Amino acid sequence: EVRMQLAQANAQELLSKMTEKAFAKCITKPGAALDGSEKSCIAKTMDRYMDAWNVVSRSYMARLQRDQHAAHSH
Amino acid sequence: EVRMQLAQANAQELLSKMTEKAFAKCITKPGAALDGSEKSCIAKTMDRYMDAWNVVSRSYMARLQRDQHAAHSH
Amino acid sequence: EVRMQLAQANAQELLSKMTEKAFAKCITKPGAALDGSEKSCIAKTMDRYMDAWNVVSRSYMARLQRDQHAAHSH
Amino acid sequence: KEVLQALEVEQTKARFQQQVHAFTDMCWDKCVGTPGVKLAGKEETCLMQCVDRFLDTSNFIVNRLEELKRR
Amino acid sequence: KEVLQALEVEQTKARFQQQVHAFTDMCWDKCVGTPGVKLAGKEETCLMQCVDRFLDTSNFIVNRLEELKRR
Amino acid sequence: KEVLQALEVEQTKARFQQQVHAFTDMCWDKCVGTPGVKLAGKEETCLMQCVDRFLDTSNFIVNRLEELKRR
Repeated sequence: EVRMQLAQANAQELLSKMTEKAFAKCITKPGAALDGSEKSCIAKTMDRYMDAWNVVSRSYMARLQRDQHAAHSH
Repeated sequence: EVRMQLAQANAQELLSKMTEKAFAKCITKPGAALDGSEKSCIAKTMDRYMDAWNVVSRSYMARLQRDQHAAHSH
Repeated sequence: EVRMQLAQANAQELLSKMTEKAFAKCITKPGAALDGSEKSCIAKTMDRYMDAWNVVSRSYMARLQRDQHAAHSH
Repeated sequence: KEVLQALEVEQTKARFQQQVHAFTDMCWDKCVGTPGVKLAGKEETCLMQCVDRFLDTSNFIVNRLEELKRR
Repeated sequence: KEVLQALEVEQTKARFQQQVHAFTDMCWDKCVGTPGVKLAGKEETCLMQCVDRFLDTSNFIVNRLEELKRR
Repeated sequence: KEVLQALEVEQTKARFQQQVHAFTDMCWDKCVGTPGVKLAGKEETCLMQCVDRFLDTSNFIVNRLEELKRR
């Protein structure tokens, strides 16, 4: 259950960051309802933000492994 | 006393946000003392920030009630 | 050991702020490695940030002493 | 038991106020320019719609994530 | 008892340093441009006055709130 | 004992993910413009190098502090 709490915390954090970034980028002037172009912008922001999360995650993991390898070889 | 602690936490948070917003908007170049126009700007920022707090509070409450009503009617 | 924990927390916070400020100011477009001008910018940002920390610390301490003095003289 | 109920009411209130602080902070920056002698009508409308559109954005994202998972 | 006193002194120091971190963060952005080989005189003055004017702003707001409540 | 080990693994994962959230937040603002139908190659490279250069900056600062202390 520790694992599930973690997965949930992680999803919650991702959700909150995506909402923050999408709102900042897509809703410059809040109108009477979300219009089509705002929704499309939100969807694209979500997709790109998740792409970015994956790129960063792989990149950071690779770095940690390089650093560990370098430490062992000394 | 739970209630009083809450009221205090709420006032503290409002105070800290207003100070942050007023300082950012009104004191662009910190001088040797607060001058008259800075004080007037701080006072207006306080009043408008409290207005904004009330507008947001009413708007959020109305939204929660609309959402609850929609959930019950389904 | 309370004192050591404190000193460590303080150093940790300073380190994290300096990294944040230096990265924001010096690495506008992250390249394939830190180049010479980026390193020189990071070093200067560190030195100036520590100067600023000292100026702010002295200034805040002087203010607290002035306020205390004013309170006692009333 | 009544004490627990009262406590829960207070906690709900606290969460509500915490949200109001966060929304006011964010919507103030989006909606209010130089503070005048009162909120302009445009600023007030912007503040109200800012809260609603933020919650819409959050709901839109939650729903779309559910949809993406189901596929 | 002396241990408690020493602990309180350390806590006071910790709060002081925490404030210094917060002020430096904020005043750095307001006062310092491109970092040079030393702080310019103008930057140093700005940093000192930034702390004082921030505390003045906070005091002004607290006093005015008290006044508004009394009315 | 195995439970403790498993817990430590989870804590390490949690810290890793927390860092990934912080890096994504910061590097998103530095690297990604208007979101398109996919990440541009330039944006992806920027994101990867953003993580590495941030860690380089942090290491550079730690090493230079050590050096300044030794003098």
